[in-house]
Amino acid sequence: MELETDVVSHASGSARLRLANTDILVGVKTEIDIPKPDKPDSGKIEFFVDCSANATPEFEGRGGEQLANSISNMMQKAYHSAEAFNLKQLCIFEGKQCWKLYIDILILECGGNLCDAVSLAVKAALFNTRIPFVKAALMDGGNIDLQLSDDPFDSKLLDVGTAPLLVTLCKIGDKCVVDPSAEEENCSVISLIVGVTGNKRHYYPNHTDKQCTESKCTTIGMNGPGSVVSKTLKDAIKQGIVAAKSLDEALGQALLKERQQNIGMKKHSYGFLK
Amino acid sequence: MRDVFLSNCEKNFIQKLVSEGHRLDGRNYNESRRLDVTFGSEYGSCIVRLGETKVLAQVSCEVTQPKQIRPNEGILYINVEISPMAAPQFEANRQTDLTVYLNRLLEKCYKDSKCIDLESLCIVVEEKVWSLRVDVKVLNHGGNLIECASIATLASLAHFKRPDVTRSGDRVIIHTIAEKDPIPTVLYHYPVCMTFAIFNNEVLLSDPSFIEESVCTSSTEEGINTGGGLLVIGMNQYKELCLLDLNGAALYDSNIVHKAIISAAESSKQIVDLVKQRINSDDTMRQKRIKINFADMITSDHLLSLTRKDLSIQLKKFNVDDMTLKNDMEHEDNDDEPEPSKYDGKFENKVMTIFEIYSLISVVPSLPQTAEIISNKGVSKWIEISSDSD
Amino acid sequence: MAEIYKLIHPLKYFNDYISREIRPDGRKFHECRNIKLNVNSLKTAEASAVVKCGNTTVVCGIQLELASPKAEEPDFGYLVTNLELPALCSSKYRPGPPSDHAQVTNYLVSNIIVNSKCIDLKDLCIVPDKLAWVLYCDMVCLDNDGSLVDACIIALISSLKTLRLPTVTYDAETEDINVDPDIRTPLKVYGLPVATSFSVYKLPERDILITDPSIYEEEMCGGIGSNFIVCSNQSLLCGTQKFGGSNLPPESQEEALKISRDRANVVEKVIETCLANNCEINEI
Amino acid sequence: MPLDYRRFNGPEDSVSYKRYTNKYYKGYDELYKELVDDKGRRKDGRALDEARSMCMFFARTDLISQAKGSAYIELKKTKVVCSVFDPREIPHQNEFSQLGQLYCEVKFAPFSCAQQRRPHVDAEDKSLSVALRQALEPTVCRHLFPNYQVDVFVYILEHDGACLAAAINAAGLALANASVPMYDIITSSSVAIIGKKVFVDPTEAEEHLAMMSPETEGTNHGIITMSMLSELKQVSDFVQIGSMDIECVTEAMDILEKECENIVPNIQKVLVHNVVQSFNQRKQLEAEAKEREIALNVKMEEWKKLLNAG
Amino acid sequence: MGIEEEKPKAFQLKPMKCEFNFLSKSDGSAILSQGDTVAVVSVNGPLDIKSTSQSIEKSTLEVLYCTKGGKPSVADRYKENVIRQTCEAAVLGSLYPRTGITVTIQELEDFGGLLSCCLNCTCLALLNSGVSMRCTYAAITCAIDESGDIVLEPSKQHLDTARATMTFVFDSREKNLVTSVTEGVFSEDTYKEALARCHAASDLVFNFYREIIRKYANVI
Repeated sequence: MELETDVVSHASGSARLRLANTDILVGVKTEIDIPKPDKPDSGKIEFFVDCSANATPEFEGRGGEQLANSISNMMQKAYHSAEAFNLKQLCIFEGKQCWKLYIDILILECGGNLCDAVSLAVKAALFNTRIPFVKAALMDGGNIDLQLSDDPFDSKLLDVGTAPLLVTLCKIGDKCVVDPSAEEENCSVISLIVGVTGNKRHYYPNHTDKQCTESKCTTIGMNGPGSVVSKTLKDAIKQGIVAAKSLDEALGQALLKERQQNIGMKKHSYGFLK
Repeated sequence: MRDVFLSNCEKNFIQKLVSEGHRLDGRNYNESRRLDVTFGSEYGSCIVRLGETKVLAQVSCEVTQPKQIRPNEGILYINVEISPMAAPQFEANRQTDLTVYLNRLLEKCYKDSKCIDLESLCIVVEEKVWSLRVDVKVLNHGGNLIECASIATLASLAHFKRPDVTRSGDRVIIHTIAEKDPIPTVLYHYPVCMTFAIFNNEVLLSDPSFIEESVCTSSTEEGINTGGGLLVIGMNQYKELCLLDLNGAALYDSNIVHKAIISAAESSKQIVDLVKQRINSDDTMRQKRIKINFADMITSDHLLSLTRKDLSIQLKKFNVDDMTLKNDMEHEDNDDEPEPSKYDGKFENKVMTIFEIYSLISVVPSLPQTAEIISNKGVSKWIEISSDSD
Repeated sequence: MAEIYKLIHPLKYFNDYISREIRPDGRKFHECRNIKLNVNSLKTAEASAVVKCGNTTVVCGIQLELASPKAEEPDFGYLVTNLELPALCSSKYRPGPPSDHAQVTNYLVSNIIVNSKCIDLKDLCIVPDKLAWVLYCDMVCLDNDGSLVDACIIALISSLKTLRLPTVTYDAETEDINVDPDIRTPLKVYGLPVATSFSVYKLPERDILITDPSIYEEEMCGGIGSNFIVCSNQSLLCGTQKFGGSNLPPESQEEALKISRDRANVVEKVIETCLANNCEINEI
Repeated sequence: MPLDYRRFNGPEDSVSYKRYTNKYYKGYDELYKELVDDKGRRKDGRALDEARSMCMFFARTDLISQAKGSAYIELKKTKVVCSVFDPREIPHQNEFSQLGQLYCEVKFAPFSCAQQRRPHVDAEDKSLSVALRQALEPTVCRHLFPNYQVDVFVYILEHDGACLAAAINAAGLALANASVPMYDIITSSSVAIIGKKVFVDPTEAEEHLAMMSPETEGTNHGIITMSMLSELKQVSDFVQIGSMDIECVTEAMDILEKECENIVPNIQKVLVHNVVQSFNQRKQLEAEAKEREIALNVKMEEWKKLLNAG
Repeated sequence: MGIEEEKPKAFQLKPMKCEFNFLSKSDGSAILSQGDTVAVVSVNGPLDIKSTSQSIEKSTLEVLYCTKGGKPSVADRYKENVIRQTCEAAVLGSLYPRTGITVTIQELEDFGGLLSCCLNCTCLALLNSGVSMRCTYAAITCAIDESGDIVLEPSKQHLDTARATMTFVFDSREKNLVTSVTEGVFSEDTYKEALARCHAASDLVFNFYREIIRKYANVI
């Protein structure tokens, strides 16, 4: 697995991930919006998946649309809970203004296990997303005039420790396989996708909060024309959580290492599309 | 959009015709078809006719909120529609590449050239501005839509008058035309688009007809490109260039573009003058309370459309005396002999009587027990063609 | 057997019935189907009605919103009626945006309501130029078995009749709006428009007028959407629409007008009985 | 959002009047208190683990005359209609597909929720359609109609929680009514989890709260919907959303499994009733036909006599 | 070229002017003015169409109604439908199975009675295109003013104050009602009277059709 962050200079945060033959680029865009009336203190997050026709010939025309929809749907569900990603950190002014994150996911090459790769790339991109500080807010009648800081470095990072990772388990025969390749996906009639929250410790080394070390399911979904016995389902979920934990730890380490490198020296660029 | 096929025969014919210095409808290379602008009863509605091409344009306005980045400017919106009315190959409610292309060109020509004073359309900064919407509908597609549509857009914008507005405190009152005289739109300059068809990388035809347009952008039967293309030039009455669009496979050398620009400068002036003059006369008519209505357009022009000969090319020196002579005489052209002009109405020249046709045909016995009709052999070689307008 | 005959030779099958003075479902030419009406069964809507005319089923639900009136008509509220013909109501419809047929039927229904003037839009205005009610009346057809417009009008008018508007207080100074949903006043409905559909079937020797046709009958008589629709509102007519199809001789028209008058009375009775029933329940 | 020219549109800035009522915005705790009373009873009087299916389950088939098969399910306030049509060739497809396809569409009526829903297909409609297809695919014998598709349309008239479960149940019934061959009866049920409480067959209010994130960190919350082929003991779809630990998920699964089985007799009853009814109907028709024939014969005899006499 | 002289005693219609072959690219076209109201119609067909919209029994009639400007609306679709259904009753579609006939209507001026002008113009364009027809048809609009009087071919001012407006279409063979579109409230008697008067007036339109066709037929 190869990971690179901050690859798109115009985006607030971005990441590119290569997992075997799967290649994914994620960009995060921020915009100011008005919060929903029933959730005045929360921001908004929205996912867009674009299956480029380059990825596989099947995506040509409108072929990729359904897959793109189901992935963005899955991500939206996984990020729904505050346990997974706290939208309150996107609040600027309660009931009036908040940040809205647009997460654009571009699938450059498709080599199986898209969901997992997307969730990893999104988490990495959110990890280095910078949100400008709001310098001052002027109240003018009912309207608010915001002044944002012009300095791009004068910004805050998001807390994404608990952001969920998706793990796909393909049922082949009686066994479930983690991180299936494209061939393995073809063989299985049913796959299970489990979204599991991450652990803050892996991302923020000096984080002392002991409370939330336990991994939780944020979303579970099934995919494919088959069905399973409930016992297998339970086992698979457990298996998925274990896999997610190790994946989460690895991601955390990689991200931290990269951040240190960035601080230490000028970034060594891999080139955009290697 | 359904495909329109052009036969190789037609293609070759037109190519050959143009290379010999003629056009199918008898025009010169740089001659435009007849241009006519008719206004409707409402302000800002007009039909422009360029030869057989007919385009309807209508300007409407409404009060909207301005765009955030331009809080003190009105909005201009251009919408082109090509319905099956224009030609059978177009389908209802479906955008074709042509529609998008046309829309984009008109936007470039009228929005991006900043010919309209958008600031004068502002009523209340950041709150209320006029939004002008130009609906361009193609009624008949007889070639050179771009020029026709652009003249229609220009004429309708120049003709349009919006209701007057007064502000009292917070409220904005929009007056009807009966209450207060409407206000015309301010145009800084009058740009028009003109199309040139290029044949063989060198010949420049202004105002191409439908068939000329299709031939010049298509390749030959062997798939070899003919070096043809369409060149769109947008220019205002001050001979300032505001749009240049190249299309097709022609290799444009700077000379030909330059030549086109000079020619465009000339005709843009004429077109704008015509539009202005029509608007002026329309204005005086309206002041005299003469009713103006599209119904005035109904004439009996098309009464003979099925019988009239559209083609004005003819066989060169087609003369009964010549025909009865021997074949050898046939192609001894003497070009200095005056051509029958289309104005003197001597149609007899063109029409052979049955008797004459029969005189050209000889029945010959060929193989045993067969007979063959052989029309005069000499005629079947390449027919020289002339254009009766030169 | 009969089913297959109908499938292969639909026109002949129909003709066989008509020439024996009876319709395929056993009705006489002027007989209407049964009507079943139920109001206020949906709790998420402010007012609702379910109507069944034979098999044709239409559900209508009204939702209330507030908005500022149009600048040109500062003392008018909004009545937005929409008819949805989802794919599930007939195999003729496909999922997706409304088809032309749906749009036309939608327009017809809205037009009848507007023409009959049974709702005065001025009643929907709360504070001129500032605040007005928006009535979103959404009709959904669950089963389209002909004479759709008739059923829609019944559903719409009976839900309008049960609608009760909450009280709104508007503070002109602070522009604060306060709504008390517990105190409600019924909406005024003037008159009671009722639509009746007819199909015209041409036999060689005479024209036959078929009242309240089913979808199969509509198809046999000049196609769907060529019904002759008479809409009467308490002895006045508020719409007689016919679009193409077989033409209609004057005698048949007379007949249709008379039938529609009778039917309006029956339908009126149905609605009134149902509403009275509803009131009783409310009181209990 | 661009205006829809195919419908009549209201003003753009209209808002539901409920925004301006006193009770519009409620805190989490307030909502929580409303759900359960002191005795552990829910607002509508049910116990926590009591589904509406036990007492207020109403279902019928053959509702829509134009459809091949149809069903209607009412779980107190949740009302769902479903219709299934004859198989038709898969449109816009070039390749031959060995398995038949299911086309599922779930739509909410504009008036189905407390807030007005715009009549466009939104993300929720889409995700429900996908979930419905996922749930139905394993149970339909798709190899019996290759290259054809069966349309399943679900329309939600009123939404008061557990609408996906209701949609799956209704679709299963409608498919059976349309005599589409199936491996097993499909049933579905859902639970809402708030902290330690598990609400079986939740209402809208319960679902809403379960989706809201509680103030204290680490509390379990969320919704799970599961559909089962009860005879084969197979799970055909499992949808979870929210945040909960693994113990909670497995516990909920056991409850759901039991609940799905509870629904089976209800469905069976409707299906049997359906069969009996159609038998009766046929008998009646046959009897009528006979009657008519006799009458006709009598007439014939009369005519014959007349003819002979004439 | 109006038909003023024909029936001076009953009533007169607004002067009508019509021109065929107005559009060179269409198979049939007509521009018609009735008073100040003008519409232009083009007819193309029978031509090849998508297999999904083909019908084995008859030609598929597609009607497109274009307003002068502004956005499409449900009301336009309604007008389109009125015209399509009326044409369908008149055109012998069963002669051209598996084909399509496209009718495009463009409004040019509206001074009242636009719908009937469009309908009449469509009929003329169909005649011009040479599509086989069962019969021709004529549309007449009338309005019922404040005092309850019937005004045939109302002007824009009449329409603004009218209590109701009605448009009727009659066929040329049996002179029966083909299409009826009404707006507003009216009593049954008024309806019958209006119908009768429009019925009488439709003869004038049919006469006009004949005159136009004669004129063009002479040339061809």
